[in-house]
Amino acid sequence: MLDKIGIAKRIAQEVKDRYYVNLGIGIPTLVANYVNKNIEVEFQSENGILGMGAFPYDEDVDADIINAGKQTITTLPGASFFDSATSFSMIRGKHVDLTILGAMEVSDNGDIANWKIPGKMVKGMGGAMDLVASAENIIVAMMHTNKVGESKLLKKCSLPLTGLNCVKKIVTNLAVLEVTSSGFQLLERAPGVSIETIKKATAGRLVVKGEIPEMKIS
Amino acid sequence: MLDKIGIAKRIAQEVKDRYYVNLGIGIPTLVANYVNKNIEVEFQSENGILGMGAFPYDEDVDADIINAGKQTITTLPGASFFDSATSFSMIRGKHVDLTILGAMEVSDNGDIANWKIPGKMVKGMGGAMDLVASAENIIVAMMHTNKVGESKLLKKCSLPLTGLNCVKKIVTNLAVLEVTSSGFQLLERAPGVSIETIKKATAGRLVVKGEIPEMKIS
Amino acid sequence: MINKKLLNAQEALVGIKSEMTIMLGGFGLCGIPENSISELVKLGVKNLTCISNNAGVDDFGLGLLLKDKQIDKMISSYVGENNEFERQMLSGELKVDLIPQGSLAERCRAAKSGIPAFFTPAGYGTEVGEGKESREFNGKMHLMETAFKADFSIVKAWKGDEAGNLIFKGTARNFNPNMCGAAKVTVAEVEELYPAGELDPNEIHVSGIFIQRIFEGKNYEKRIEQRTITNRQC
Amino acid sequence: MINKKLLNAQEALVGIKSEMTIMLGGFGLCGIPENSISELVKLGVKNLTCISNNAGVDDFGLGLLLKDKQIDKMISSYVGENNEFERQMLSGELKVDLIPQGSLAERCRAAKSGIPAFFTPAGYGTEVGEGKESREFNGKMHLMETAFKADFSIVKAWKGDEAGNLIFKGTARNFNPNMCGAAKVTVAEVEELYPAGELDPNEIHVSGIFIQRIFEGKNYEKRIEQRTITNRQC
Repeated sequence: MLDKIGIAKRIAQEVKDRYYVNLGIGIPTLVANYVNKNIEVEFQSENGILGMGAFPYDEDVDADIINAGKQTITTLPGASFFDSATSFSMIRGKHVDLTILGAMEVSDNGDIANWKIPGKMVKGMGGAMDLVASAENIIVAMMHTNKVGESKLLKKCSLPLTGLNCVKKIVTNLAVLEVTSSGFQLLERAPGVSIETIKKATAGRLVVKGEIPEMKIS
Repeated sequence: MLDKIGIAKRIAQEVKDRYYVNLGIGIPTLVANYVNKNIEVEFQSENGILGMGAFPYDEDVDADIINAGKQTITTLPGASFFDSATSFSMIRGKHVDLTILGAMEVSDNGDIANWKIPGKMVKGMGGAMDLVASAENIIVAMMHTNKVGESKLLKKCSLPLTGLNCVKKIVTNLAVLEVTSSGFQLLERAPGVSIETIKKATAGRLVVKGEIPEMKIS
Repeated sequence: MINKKLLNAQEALVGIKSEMTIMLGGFGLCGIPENSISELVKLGVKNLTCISNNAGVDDFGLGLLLKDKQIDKMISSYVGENNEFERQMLSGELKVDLIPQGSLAERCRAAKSGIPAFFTPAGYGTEVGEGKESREFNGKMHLMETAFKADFSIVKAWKGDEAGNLIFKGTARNFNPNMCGAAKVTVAEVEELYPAGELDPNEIHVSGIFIQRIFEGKNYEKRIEQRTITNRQC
Repeated sequence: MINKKLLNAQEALVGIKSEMTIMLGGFGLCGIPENSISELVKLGVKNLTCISNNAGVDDFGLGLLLKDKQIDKMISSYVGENNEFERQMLSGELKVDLIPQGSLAERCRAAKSGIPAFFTPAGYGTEVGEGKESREFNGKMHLMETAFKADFSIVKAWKGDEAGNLIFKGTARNFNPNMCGAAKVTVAEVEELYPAGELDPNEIHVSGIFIQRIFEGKNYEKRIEQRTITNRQC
């Protein structure tokens, strides 16, 4: 079973050479720390920066340079700043290659719900609806089950949707799954996790074909 | 009767304090030379400049700084450069206060034709259709009649239109006219031109009410 | 050159009245028009509709207007981190219209650009699409979104000149350029105001034509929401 | 940083084939990708559809491609000043689609921005509106215009860096930024190419994400169409 760092490390393997990547708040933000240093990758944040670097040293903190999580950050060589409309031109125009974001629920046809729980304070969707509606490649980072042990991988989302048929891959504390026309296809198991455990924790259609390898995480 | 310089001088009087103005090719370009020096005006050219100045001195000519007529120009303090989409945001968004352009024909309901003569080489509309479709205030600068003496102020345009119901005022070699719901209302006569002459040269509905003063041109 | 220079927020916000719709730039507390927000508090205008990506925090940014119950309706993409906001929303005092962030930005730009409507895939098949026209392009469903209409737009820039030209710094740019020219009157407050001619025409982010009033702001606090740092490894 | 640097136009235009649709930046002869146009002549690709505001003059700019009959169709707003163009058009060899300049620019931006369609008043009630959907907004009629689809976009900038970031000079900016990212592949040629990190992130006009290939061009001629000057009064 993976912890959040483990999920981030596994997702980092999905970040390929020459990818522009948008990272959501939470686990996705951690992914940047584990991407292969030998490939060329640039991180975009939808508030208006491309070429985002690490957090600044204490004395370099600049209130005017933040990411979409409102965290102070730095720029790397080749970075650029731009306005919000241009930022979403990058996203809506499919110039961002990979979006990694969290979710409350994912359905086995790729629907995602991650912005609203009826009856609770709604904070808003931010850029999530634009991201999921446009990105070619969307990976969801989340726990396989919620705090009371219910599956977050469903036949149909119960919460208000963020987007339709958009999630391509899911990396949870238990498994890596791909969304196919037959449902969630199990690709990898987390270290020490059995197929049986994954089956129990998955409410949507689960496809288990052939040998399912264990994830390799450094 | 006015020459082209005279038309430009008369139109210059229509340029008011704090106006952003777009000048078309031909007579309109000349207008800039005669605007009251004591008012604040900025000229926009749709290829991407605001705050256009005079032609450069010979040694200052820069191939990268031209107006929409492809003439080399200079910038004034407060100038800015921008891309074509932004330029037409200024125009379409009604941020440009006054558009002055030439025409082949104008109809008495304000339609304008200035881009195409069937059977002849068509050069294209450039930015004219965007300008006439959006500007709040459009003044046409043209000769009252064409080369064979036919009126260019018509009941209905015979040439393909550039825009509908958009012309507000017309300054010709013979007169200043306003487009009203009753047709071309005669506002001023060119020096030495009789109302009769204007009537003969105007094919569209002409409204002559009260005393028609002669233009005052310095 | 058309001079837009005014002395301060008080002069620049003349004409703002209760019931108006106001756009305000900024992302979180980054790049918000601090001087103008303080002035709006002073003016005490009420029943405002505010178009702004976020709603500030309890004691800063638009949170100051919320505290004084000056806002009737927020049009935003994300409104977390504000207890007073939550209280007013749950009690029904405050109306909230949540819009995907990209659609919010584009609807501002559309207003500025004279484009009454455009199509975007964001929000199709979700609550956001309810009651909106949808349409297929290239095999994919899109929603029709319309340009905003606002009375005032209030933005914050880094450098500006008397002609109204603006230059932004870092991610304090965000929604500010898109809101310039998107309302009947655009007010820009800047950290540094220069005479016309001091800024390079090539380096200007927003041309002065989109700005009606400009002033140099004072005492920028620039509060940081998440101060995240890297520790030096000796 | 994702490095986009290539050595020259030959490397940068790999993959361009006959029958393709190509966008080219520039207004008149100002800000046109001179090196790439020369390379297109060398490549001898035929039956191209070119989206470009103008069509060059007889012996420069896109005129060079017209002379060699490499272009089947031009999508432009203004095509004067070119005798060979006129001959080919009147003889029916060349198809021409004339589009209002603002709609041309916005249709490029729409392609870049993932907006399949938008509404504009330009051209309503004229030939341009024939066969197009029209619709009233705010009491005024508008046409629906759609995003362009192109295989390659070729632009020219002043300064660039290896990450593909671009800065333009003067009115040589024009359509170039709007065409970046508006095709499957965007090629940028620049007068000065710098290592990543040399350009100020605040001063970049087009972010590298919209550019797939960049190279430093040579021997820019920058021909002037109308050399207008003011005489010094001694």
